[in-house]
Amino acid sequence: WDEPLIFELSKPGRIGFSLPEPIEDVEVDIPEKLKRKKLELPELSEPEVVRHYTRLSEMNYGVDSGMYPLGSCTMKYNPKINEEIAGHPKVAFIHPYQDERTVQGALQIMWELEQWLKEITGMDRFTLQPAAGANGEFTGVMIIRAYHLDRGETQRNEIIVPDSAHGTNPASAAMAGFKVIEIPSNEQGMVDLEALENAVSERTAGLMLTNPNTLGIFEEDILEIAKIVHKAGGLLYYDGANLNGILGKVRPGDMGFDVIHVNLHKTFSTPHGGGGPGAGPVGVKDFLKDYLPVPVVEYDEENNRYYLNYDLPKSIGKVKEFYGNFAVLVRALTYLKIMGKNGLKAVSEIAVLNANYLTQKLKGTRGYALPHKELRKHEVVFSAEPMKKETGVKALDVAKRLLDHGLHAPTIYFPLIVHEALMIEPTETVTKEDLDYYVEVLKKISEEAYSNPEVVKSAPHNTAVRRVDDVLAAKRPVITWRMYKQLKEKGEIDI
Amino acid sequence: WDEPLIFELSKPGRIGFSLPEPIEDVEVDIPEKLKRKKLELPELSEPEVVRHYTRLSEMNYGVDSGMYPLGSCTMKYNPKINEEIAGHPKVAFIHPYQDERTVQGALQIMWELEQWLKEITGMDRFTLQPAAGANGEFTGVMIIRAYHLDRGETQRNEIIVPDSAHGTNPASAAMAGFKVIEIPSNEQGMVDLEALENAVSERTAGLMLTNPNTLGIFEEDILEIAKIVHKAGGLLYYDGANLNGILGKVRPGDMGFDVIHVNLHKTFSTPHGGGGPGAGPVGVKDFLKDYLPVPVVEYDEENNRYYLNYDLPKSIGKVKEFYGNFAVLVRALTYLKIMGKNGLKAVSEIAVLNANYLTQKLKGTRGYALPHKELRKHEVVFSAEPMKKETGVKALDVAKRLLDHGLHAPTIYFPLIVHEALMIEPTETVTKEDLDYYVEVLKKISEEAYSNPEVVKSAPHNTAVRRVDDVLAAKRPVITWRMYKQLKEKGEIDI
Amino acid sequence: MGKQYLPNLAHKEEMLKEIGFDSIDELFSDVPREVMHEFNLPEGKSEYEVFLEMNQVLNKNKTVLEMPSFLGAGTYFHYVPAHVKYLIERSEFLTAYTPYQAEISQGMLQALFEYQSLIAELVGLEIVNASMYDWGTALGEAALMAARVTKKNKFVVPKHMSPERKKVLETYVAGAGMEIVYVDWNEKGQIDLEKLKENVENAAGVYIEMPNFFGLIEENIVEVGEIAHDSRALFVVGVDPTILGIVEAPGELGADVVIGEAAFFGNPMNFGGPRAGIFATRNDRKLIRQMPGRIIGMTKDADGKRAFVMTLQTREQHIRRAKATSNICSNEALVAVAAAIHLASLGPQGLRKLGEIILKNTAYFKKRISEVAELPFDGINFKDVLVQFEVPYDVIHERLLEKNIHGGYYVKPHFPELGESALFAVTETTRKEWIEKLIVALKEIIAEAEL
Amino acid sequence: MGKQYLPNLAHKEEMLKEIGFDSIDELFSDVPREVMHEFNLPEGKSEYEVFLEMNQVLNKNKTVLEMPSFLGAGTYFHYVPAHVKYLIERSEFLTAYTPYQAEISQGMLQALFEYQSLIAELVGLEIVNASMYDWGTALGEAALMAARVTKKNKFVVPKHMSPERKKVLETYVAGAGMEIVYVDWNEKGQIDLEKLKENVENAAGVYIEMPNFFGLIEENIVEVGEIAHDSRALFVVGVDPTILGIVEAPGELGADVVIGEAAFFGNPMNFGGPRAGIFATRNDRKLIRQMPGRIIGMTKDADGKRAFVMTLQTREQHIRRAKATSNICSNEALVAVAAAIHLASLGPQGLRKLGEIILKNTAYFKKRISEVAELPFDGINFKDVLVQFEVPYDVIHERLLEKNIHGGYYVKPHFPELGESALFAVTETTRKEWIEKLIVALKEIIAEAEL
Repeated sequence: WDEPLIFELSKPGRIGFSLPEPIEDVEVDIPEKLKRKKLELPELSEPEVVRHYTRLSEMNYGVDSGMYPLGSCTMKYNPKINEEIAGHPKVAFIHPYQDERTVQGALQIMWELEQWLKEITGMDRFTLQPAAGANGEFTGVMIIRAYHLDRGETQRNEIIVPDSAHGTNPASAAMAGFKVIEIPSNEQGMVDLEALENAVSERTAGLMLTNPNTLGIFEEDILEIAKIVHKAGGLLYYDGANLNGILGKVRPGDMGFDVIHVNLHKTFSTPHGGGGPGAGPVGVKDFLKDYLPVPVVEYDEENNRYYLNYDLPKSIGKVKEFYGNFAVLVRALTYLKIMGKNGLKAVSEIAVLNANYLTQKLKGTRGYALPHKELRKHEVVFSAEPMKKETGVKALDVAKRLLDHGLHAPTIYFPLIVHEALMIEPTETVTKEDLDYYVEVLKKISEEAYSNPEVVKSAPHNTAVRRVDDVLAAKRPVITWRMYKQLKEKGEIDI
Repeated sequence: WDEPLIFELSKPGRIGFSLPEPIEDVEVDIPEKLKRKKLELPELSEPEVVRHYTRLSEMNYGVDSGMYPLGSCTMKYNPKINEEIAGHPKVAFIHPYQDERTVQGALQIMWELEQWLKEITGMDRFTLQPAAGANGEFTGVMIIRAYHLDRGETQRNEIIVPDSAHGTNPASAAMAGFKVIEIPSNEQGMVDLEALENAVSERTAGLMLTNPNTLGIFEEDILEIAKIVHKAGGLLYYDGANLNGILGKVRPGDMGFDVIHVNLHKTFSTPHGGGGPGAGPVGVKDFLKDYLPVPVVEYDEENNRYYLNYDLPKSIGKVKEFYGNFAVLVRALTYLKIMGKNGLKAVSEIAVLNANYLTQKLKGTRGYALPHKELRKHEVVFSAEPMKKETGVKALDVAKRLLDHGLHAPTIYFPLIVHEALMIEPTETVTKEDLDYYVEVLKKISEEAYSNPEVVKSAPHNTAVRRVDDVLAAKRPVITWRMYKQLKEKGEIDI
Repeated sequence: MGKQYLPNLAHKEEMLKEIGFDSIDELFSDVPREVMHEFNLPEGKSEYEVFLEMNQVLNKNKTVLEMPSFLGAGTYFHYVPAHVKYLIERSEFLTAYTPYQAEISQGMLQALFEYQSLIAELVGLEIVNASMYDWGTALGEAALMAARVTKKNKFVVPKHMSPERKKVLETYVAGAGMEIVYVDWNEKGQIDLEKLKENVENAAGVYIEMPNFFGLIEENIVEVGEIAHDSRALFVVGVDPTILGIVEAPGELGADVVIGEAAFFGNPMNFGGPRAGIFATRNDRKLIRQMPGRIIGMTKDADGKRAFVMTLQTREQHIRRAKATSNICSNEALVAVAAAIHLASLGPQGLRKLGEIILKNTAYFKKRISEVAELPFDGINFKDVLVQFEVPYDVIHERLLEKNIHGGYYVKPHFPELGESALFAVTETTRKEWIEKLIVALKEIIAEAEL
Repeated sequence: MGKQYLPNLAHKEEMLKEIGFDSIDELFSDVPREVMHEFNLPEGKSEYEVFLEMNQVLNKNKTVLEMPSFLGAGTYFHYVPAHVKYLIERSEFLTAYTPYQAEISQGMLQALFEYQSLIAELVGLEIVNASMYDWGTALGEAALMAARVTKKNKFVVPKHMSPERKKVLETYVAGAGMEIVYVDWNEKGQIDLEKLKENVENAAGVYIEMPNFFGLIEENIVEVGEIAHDSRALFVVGVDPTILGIVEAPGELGADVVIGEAAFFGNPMNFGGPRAGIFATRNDRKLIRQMPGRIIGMTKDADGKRAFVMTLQTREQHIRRAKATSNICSNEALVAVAAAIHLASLGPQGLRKLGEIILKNTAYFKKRISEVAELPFDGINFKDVLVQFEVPYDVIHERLLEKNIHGGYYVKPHFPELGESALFAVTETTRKEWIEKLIVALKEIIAEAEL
């Protein structure tokens, strides 16, 4: 349905707040020139606010609504116990600057989480500070930078990334001041070793790699890759976005990675919240731990006391205020404790089983090609290139048509090396019936594409709004109500 | 959409639970004949359970979804702070038999709530035990019964109720062993004093009255009514379903009522939960307090100690296990503390304003008659009798057509004394825009009834399911999955 | 003062004017002036202030998470998975009313139909209503229904029944003038069949509980049913449904009516409420017609599609008024939905496992507690165990509380013949270290007392 | 071990067979055997056990509800109305991802558009992104953006800035090789305009905060902006948005870019995270093109109906990769939505009142605290107040803690020149009795120390 903007629901005089009175009615004068003049916020009562956002929520699709196989995003079920623990007053009502003795529980949670992550990834020390994956990547490459500078290797100003990498990898490297060197994948969908050999040099600061990579393919040559990079004096960075595919089976640390980030909101079941908050802890091998952001959490076993350690003279500094997205950390630890060793192993096994099940069931369907190796880990990338060539129906159209069946689309047009990519990651929390239905719908769309392509091209048909015009959005940006009103006044807008 | 039954989603082997291991694996043998054999519960994982009930919830309409003007139900907004406080672990995790010293907070809440209710209603003592309005009515009439028996007036076996009364009134009286005497209303929609005079006798145990009554009309002659009943030796019972219409203005106790119940889930904003849990505290005048159910909560001011008092030798006993729907009581007290004196008064003022606003706006619309007095309190009853006569469109059809506009229908066919009744109670938490829209839609339906009655008669058209066949439901009852399977096996059912 | 809940407060004058009234007072002109009241109530507070205040008051409570507790006797600390609360708090469920308008209430109707269906599978009967207030009131209604069905006036129950439930039963049947007959227990702490036979003549119904008040499995439950049926009495079984993964469905054991407490699934203890009474009967028109409470049925919509609706309403008060089968109107719908969600999550494996864990934990507890006290009854216990001490139990209770342990439920005030006894209960939530702590404490206390 | 989350665990063999695999191991045949690892992790536990365990650990925390606390310095105890949390916990919001598929994500898109719009009204600028991680990282991004826009390399900031934020800023600009210049405060605890002028040459941006680190309103903020603009530097204002009901919108005071902390609305403190950084700019194509972060725009659907969509994505990493305006991908969407819901509930009246209450409470606190300590700076304080003691503050802190009071934030380690000072903060949540308790305690402590 149509829900007006909250500004359009405003009625003068309505009150949606309740505030305590001031302690004492002291007179304080703000200088006239600094006094607030206009303040055009909407005026609504609480029932109206509640109804508005309840309705908006009903116009949104979440993991609890149905299958949500966005590749590279690991949209697994978010256990509700995570929310209950994270919503505890003992989480909500603590201030980050409280005396350590009054937040021992919070510090213990952070310390315990670090121990889990260390064993899971094979790294020696973690910072929980990064707020998201990209913030973690930035942290990681800054550590690599600090390491080389510390050793006087100021010439190491290049970071190598494969062409299948997440966009955040080159962006993070660039933000840290590195030059980004892109290397191609081989026909198997893996790092081309020759290209890597050619790319490394005394300027190489490191290689950023996702394994399993964004095609869902495990980089079989990982030990060789590590050898090449290390031999050149570079460090190996692990992008943990796809950790779900190897959880409990094999560890980045054992594959030779020196720095890694993990995404708690992907692998460890904390909810994505429509785009955040996430958390992107960064782990390092022992020789890099002095470069971690401050503070790190320490445990004084003798006195059974947890504390914050700011004394890291070589630290890169801070990448976020305070200690990370604490409430997200609480959720992840809750999940880890429930899953335990066998549970985590089962996660990757079932996630990989589901992805390969879907791959094998869909494979051979007209219009969808399966480039690269067949064996996948947690996700698979099909190409709608044949369909596009033969019928004009693009990956985008397929995605939109899926919405008509109450399903969320896969990630599309990524990784860039697959044309018309459909990147499907079912995760371990979907059912066999879900997978069967997803394949069935994709097959049906293929049939439609070849028999009645228009119905696919004009999809979606059953959603709250029809296909949304993003070209218009970019061409004539309307970013805020304030802009909207200005355009409206000038008669330049008709929505 | 269509959501299968949870049984139909079952897959053998799926697990949706996690349980701790037994403390020790002690062998215990249940006698063979008492051992459980078949157990056909559904098997689902937690994500599936969550998705199923999330979807079901989306197929339901609540106060947060839109206007819900069910007459006599007071569907006001349920503040979310109520839920937060009631969800506190200090509410959830206490056992009713805990030592008083460990539940002082709980007892204080009950005691405080009683103080509020006493002042609001003008009664001298309350029990919070009844689980709902009808449970409260039963409590009240049992107290009336105990009072008369205690005084040796065993012949008082009649309870008088007006013909406009809620069905629960006669049912509760009958359950307590009384004979129910129904008296008619006058043309103003109020108790007919003459009929009352004729009905009272030495057999009269009491009169049960709702004021404002179910027509939304304040019984102007209430003081005279009280006099008549009391003079005959009977007691006056107040059905608090409509307390919202006089809150903070006038008190049942001051009008002459001896026993009353209030509905916390109506007047005091606790949510209705799809039919419950509610709470129906019962208040009495001083001379009846020895008959209250046990225990009552007492406060020992000297020792600042709250305790449960079971020592009421004349008590009617218990009407429910333990002390009432405690978590509901917590919500109501939270609400009362926020509203306070002026807030409660504003509640009835705005509720009455809203009802009269709607009455005046709708009045005169073709097909809807407004029988009885015009001035209403918190609700109004229109009659679709003219519409039915002129077009064949019944109150039921009007109700169903409202659903097509995203609105909840009023209560229909009640009170019984109004034919084709449409009983509308907006409450104080709706907006003027809501009221205007409701009137607009009712007018539109009137137009449709006179121009295209079929569209109304076949409504609803835009809902998840079309008009539901309740005759079939009663004729060939299918009450459980177990029955459904049996019928299915016999081929006697096709749904 | 809650202005945030009153959108039209800002439009009072405008609205009055539109409908031709001068003032709010005019809207109340029908209320006799002489009884108008100036209320003596505190002024309203901000949400924050009330939040603080309620938190402070609630902090005076000590929960079972803060001290090992062995209380049972009709209320048990079970763990409710977080998703249950999460789901029933969705406002479409939480803020809805009774589903009068079926077309926009299919979610609640189906959820309640599923509740009925799940309970039906559990208890082994076809007909289940959408809930009573609790086990106690369900018992009261069952007695009244037995009287209506059999046109007899006596209801036979075990003497070993919760005092709570007894009092509710007695109040419920008082108006109908029914007689409640209490039958003694035997040396095994189970119903005495001989005494039952002596009392069953002319009974409208015979009632038995599984497990019984002492936490014991009534091993002769089938025989009890036979005795009831031999006298043409209805056989009513009250059941703690958490036992039904390991104990046979009462419907399979001869029950005509099964009642019990649904809130043991899906709902926290909440100081005793809200709860939800189970009420189920055989698929027998005579029984269905006399059944109390709301019932949801499956039917079709105008397009022939499956749909759900409240049904068999001609039994109910809003239609039958004084002749209704019960006065119940609001029930415990959301509590029932919570129970259904929990049950659906447990499934057959979970329910079996739950029963086994509790059975084993109870057996372990008996083993340990018998180190320090007597167990007067030999039998199979589930949750509750009757424990007899030599030291007065109120003394023990005090000392336990000082050690931050909450002991059992003192039964002496209700059953003096059992001496210094208390009902101690364990469930799947009881931890080994809690029991350890209790036994150590009891040993100390008893040693002290013996000095 | 979390079996409840793994529906297909029961269908492993069946599924493997269907796709022609023999075993799970075969699916991992591409992983080098030599690095496969036997994990040394605890076994999984039941939800109940973890619930108990986490509760026990969390109970070691002492919250600001359990002791009066005067901590601020960049994180404040504000009260969040209950409906905010209730709404953002709805799973359609909570469990959604970034709204890549606009057609089924209109709810989140509109909510974020409303967030952008509400912030725009607050700060007086047209362009707002859908959130950064927090104020600190927003500052880092603002500095980088200033460098991109002006092609200059120096960023001028006040020395009186939170140590936290300084460190984030320095880390963020290190890779770009930017220089951060710190400008001293004057005797009023506000930025020294003369020293600012001395440093502004060649600056990419000049940054100022409102209120500043000492809790003071920077009275010369307009002049600071003019000095910045005179040097063709971007004028960046960092704002605590809770002040904007009483202090003029930075956009009206000349700001080109406004940053700040959105989580002060709608979100609890959560030990410092999650939060959400405000990022807003003037409606200037040059600025928009260089802006970091996600932006939601209004557009039409195929039927011409209003719809929302992520827009201006060509600035972002997934398209521009190494040349993106920032690497940010996941942001703090739900935190922003919470802030929006809270703001929409406050409205203009609420925001004004909130500002006034805090202003008055702070003034009252200053009056009281000056009974026992020095206030080195004279000015208008909002929340934070710098308080100077004669007794070493760490000693005072210890003694306060013993009395169950949490004092302020010790600034000496970061600003030794300020002596034994601490930042004490109050907000609308501070109760009179807390201040009373603090003053009494401080008097006692100081008296003791003087003995």
